[in-house]
Amino acid sequence: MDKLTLLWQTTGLSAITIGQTAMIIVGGILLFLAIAKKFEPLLLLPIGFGAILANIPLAGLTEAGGVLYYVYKVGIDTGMFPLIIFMGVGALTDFGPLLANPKMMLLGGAAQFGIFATLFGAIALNVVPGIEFTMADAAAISIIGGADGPTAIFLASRLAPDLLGAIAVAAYSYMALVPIIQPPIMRLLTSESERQIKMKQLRPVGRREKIFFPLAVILLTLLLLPSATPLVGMFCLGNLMRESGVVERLTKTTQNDLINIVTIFLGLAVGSKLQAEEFLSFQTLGILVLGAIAFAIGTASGILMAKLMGKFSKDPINPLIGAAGVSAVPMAARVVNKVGLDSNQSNFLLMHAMGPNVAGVLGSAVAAGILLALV
Amino acid sequence: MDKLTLLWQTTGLSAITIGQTAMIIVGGILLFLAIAKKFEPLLLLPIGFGAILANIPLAGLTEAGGVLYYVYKVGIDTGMFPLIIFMGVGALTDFGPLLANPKMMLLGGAAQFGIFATLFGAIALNVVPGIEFTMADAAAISIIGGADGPTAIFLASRLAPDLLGAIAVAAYSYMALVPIIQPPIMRLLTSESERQIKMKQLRPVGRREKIFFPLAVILLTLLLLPSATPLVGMFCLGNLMRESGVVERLTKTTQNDLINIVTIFLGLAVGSKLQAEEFLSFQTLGILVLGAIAFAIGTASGILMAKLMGKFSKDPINPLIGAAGVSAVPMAARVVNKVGLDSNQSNFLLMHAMGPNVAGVLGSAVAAGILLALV
Amino acid sequence: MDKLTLLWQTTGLSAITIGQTAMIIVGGILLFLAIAKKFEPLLLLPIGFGAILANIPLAGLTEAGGVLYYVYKVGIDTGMFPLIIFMGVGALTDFGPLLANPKMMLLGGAAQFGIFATLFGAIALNVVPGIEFTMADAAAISIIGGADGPTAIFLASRLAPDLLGAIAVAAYSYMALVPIIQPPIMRLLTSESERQIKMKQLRPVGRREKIFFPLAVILLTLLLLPSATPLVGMFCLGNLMRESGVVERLTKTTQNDLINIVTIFLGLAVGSKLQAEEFLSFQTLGILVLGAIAFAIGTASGILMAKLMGKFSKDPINPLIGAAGVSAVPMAARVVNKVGLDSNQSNFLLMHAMGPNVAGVLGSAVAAGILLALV
Amino acid sequence: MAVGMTTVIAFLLLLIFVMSLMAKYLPKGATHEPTPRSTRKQSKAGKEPSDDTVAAISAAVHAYRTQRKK
Amino acid sequence: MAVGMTTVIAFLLLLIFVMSLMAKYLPKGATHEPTPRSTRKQSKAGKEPSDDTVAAISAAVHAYRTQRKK
Amino acid sequence: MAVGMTTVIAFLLLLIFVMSLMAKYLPKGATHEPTPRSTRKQSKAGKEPSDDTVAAISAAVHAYRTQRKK
Ligand code: NA
Ligand code: NA
Ligand code: NA
Repeated sequence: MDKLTLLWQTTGLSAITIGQTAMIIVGGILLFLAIAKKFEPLLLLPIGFGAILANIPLAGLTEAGGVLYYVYKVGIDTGMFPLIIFMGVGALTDFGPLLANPKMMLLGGAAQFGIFATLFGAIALNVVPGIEFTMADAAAISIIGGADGPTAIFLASRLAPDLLGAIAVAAYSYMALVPIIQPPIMRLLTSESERQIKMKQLRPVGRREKIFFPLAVILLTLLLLPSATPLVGMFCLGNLMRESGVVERLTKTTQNDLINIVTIFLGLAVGSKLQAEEFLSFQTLGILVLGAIAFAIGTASGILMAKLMGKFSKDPINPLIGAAGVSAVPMAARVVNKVGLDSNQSNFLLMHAMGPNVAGVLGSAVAAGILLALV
Repeated sequence: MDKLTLLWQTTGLSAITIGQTAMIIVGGILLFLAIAKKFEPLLLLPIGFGAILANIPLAGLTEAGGVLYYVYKVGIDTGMFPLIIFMGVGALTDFGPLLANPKMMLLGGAAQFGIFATLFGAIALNVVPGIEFTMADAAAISIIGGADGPTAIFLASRLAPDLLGAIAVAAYSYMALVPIIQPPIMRLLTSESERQIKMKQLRPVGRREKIFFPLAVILLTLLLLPSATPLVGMFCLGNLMRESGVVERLTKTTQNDLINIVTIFLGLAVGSKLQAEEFLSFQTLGILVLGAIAFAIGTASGILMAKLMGKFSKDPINPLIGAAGVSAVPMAARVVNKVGLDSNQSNFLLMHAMGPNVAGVLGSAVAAGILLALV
Repeated sequence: MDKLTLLWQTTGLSAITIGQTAMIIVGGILLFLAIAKKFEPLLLLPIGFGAILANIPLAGLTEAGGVLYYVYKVGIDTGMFPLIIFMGVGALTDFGPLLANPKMMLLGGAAQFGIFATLFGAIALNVVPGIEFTMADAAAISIIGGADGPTAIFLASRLAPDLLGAIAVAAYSYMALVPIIQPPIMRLLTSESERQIKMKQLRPVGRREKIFFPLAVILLTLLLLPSATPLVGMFCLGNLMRESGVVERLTKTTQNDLINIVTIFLGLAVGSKLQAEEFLSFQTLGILVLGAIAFAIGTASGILMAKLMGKFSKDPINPLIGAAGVSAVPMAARVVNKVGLDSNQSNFLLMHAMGPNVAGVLGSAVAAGILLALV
Repeated sequence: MAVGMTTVIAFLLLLIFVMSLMAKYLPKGATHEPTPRSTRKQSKAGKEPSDDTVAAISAAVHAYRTQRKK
Repeated sequence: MAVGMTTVIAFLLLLIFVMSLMAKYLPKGATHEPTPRSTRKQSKAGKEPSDDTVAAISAAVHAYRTQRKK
Repeated sequence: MAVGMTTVIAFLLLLIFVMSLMAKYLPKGATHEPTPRSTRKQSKAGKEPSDDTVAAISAAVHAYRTQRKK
């Protein structure tokens, strides 16, 4: 009898808490979104599975010596995983469309307004009982509006590790929801005739411009915003490897196996922060709400900036492309293309939207640097 | 003259011990088995080479600061290497044949009887002078009967790091010897007519069953056997990535470059435990003998269980497939196929044997969890 | 106003030193050499970019917690990165041409004379005010003459971490400059008729010889020069994987993704040592000068040894191939081929030069072991 | 030993039960299957021959031998 | 907030300025381009369709539809 | 310096000696070589096909030829 009791005490059933059960269900929901709905599966599948592993009673996978503990310590505590991913994103990014039309950079800047507006919102939320966000917390939350996963994880790991799980989940979820969140805002803020505007074809961009661009970006960043250099630096390294054309084999590995390996473990490490004690709180609800707001404001300010620029530009600008300024590459640009086609069957905005889209990646990395410097 | 003496003292010849010489020869034998005999070369080649490196006099490759020291600390002390390999194995495993005939799971369970029988045997061996196995040692040794390399290494690293070298070598050697060890036992325990039994063709298995299977396994494991969740969890993650079909690029990297990189260093790290002081003892002899016994008992109990199940089953069961329950994927299943063909030229048992075979992998991971919980 | 001052103080412009500016320019020069001149771009691109990142004011990327700090600690402080690269080089090296003509090994030895001559030179340089090289420093510098990147980085990380940046940059730069540095020396030391000498075709080499060769090398090394076993051991492991033919998938990963991943981070880590305080000194100038001398002496002694061997050999030996003994695989062999073709349009020396070339890799690894043992 | 072996078997019996439930109640999704299956095959291609292949080939060899005897 | 947003915009304006300079003063090197572009395309092959591809296909589809209506 | 250089040369001379021995006494394995060489080639293209596959394919080729002769 005594032996049976002992045996029973080694089971998870005897020790599982309601919180852990809830978080395992949350993990299951993330897996459902990843597999059945194809919402950013590359990240949400490992995150969801990590959430399940992190909430196993008695197994201690997130405690010293556990597999998730090591993965988090090595990859996120050091900041290395998001930085390596960012290098990979740099190696995958073609700045051609932006270089062909530099003004588009402004749209990638305007869309970051969502970040700074949310910063205020997060501080304001402190009036809600049960929610207590420090300035650092608020900054980490607001970066969700940047719609860039690795940037969000990097900033959260520096400023608010306790909120990292919720922030990363929110960031990737909203990035996956771009096709649902953005179109209504786009239609609300533009008229049918605006959506039909055709833009001038982009000029071809020389190889040298593409090589010098990452160098120019890192130089300006180190001179003006050194706190942004970890993110921007790794991004520019990846892009320089790509555009230089002399290290093809390194570029290929960076774009494929390296980014894949790191993605798996980054996902697991993020999932390891989805523990009941930390995730199940009003704060998480606040983060999800704030993230959605940041995202919507970013989309709107991108569109409005595009309308403003259209007023002063001699070449026509379709305001829809402003929505792509939030990053979420390449999903946001594809959504712009689709909404544009709905209004005009022969209006292909994809390449025009790629400019603001990649500018948005830089924009949010810069914004992250500013937050790191100010907080 | 003095200078020459000094020079002489920097040579390995001046310092090498008989034990080191013996271990270098052992390393050479492992390389011979790997290269000339093709015995599990992916593991035995790095293990054999690691054994040579670990026994170099004066070089201190296994001491703090040495290359083998770091590889062991990072990969095995943390348990990460066997767990990553297990994730890769999960990504390579198709549970279709098992899902088509769930009863086969029992064969993968029965074959683990070798593990628990050997547990007793190891404790009993303590009567031999010069051998002293603790309960933890005995548990780590008995897992050799599971015929699963990463599981054996993981358990040994938790329970008996000193014996890890001998245990890993025994596990991989016996896995390689499956075509030699198993057929006599199979022929002994079955009649010619039993070996000729043809089995019903397997039903096709739907995609959803394959996706839900790893999830069901991890849920049951976390509720009932949380101590098995590191191994089972990583295995299920790999299998879920594979079957979900939405993270193809992660799956491919896991099945190829990730598992390859880790295999090289896992082999070196295991080899680093083949040092003279630890390996050259009666204990190692005991481990080798016990491993062989565990293996033979596992094979036998798998076959006997298959015979028993055949008695009660409405569909015929060829008892040979029980032998595949020891794991050693896919070698054991191929041996079953071959022995079956020897008795009946038109009887292809391969797919039928794959069910017990993959069940054996789960079975030994579960057994490892039980050993971790009980010891 | 006060706020603006604060903002200004967060910029890099406010804090950048002249030294940092200079080093960023140095980084830019390395990038120029890598991209525009294609000088060893696989290494010089990440090194150059790393140099820029390492000299960003206020960002602290090389201080505890910074990305370059971690990369250096994990990869170079432990010696792991150069050793893994060396394993990859082993997996890429075909010793066939050397096995077909073992005497060529002597040329790979003679070319290491540059190393030991420079050792004296470095000690002698101490008379110059502002330069102070210890014995360990001198040994680390002299290895530049070995014309082998990973060997130089490994030795420098053991003996003179402060000089590592300058030594690695010098080693890779001179390796890239082989087509410019070597031909004048080759023409100076050989007559036109010597350069026209045709050599006998190489015999085919059996598979077993190729398998036994790395084993013979590691055995001799461990018996006689155990201090060389980290480098030689990893090299032989890579070569054995390649030649054994039984671990194809490990070999492929080692030759590609593993070596690529490590190359990126090795480059960054080396770049992180190009900090103003350490690099901008007379010592660096001394290192560059000594490296060039070591390189030239190595080339010359290889050629002279080839001439000497030609006197006593029954088969004719073209003295040009001695220049390939410095390593710098396969560049040096290609240069030999080209210079040979200049003298005789139908004289293809490439395969003949590959023998001394791969011998040079072993030669400098052995020399590194001797330096480690003696210093 | 008895405890360990019993636990293994009990656990696996439970798994068998769950698998049977899955086989019964999970919609088969026959239409969905072709795509993922083909992707999977591709990802396999280039690794060791899938067991289906081995089985198919063995069958072919057998058929060939049978024919030849006639 | 104002400071942050202003800084972002100011920084990006500067980048725009630099990009315009680059577009103006960097030699175009038209002859050099073909090789790297082709290599780059290969390295992309096997990943998601490049946006050029997507754009080209959309355009083709449109052209086809237009034609059909006639 | 003298010690170092002498050691390098001595070590390499020893290696040369061992290599000459290997060249002399190692069986060339001419008969053995084809098989491993062929495996290596195949195993490069998408890893090793099992021997069953090779056997099956040879059989198939033979069957085809036999049939054609009729
Ligand atoms: Na953004
Ligand atoms: Na097993
Ligand atoms: Na050399």
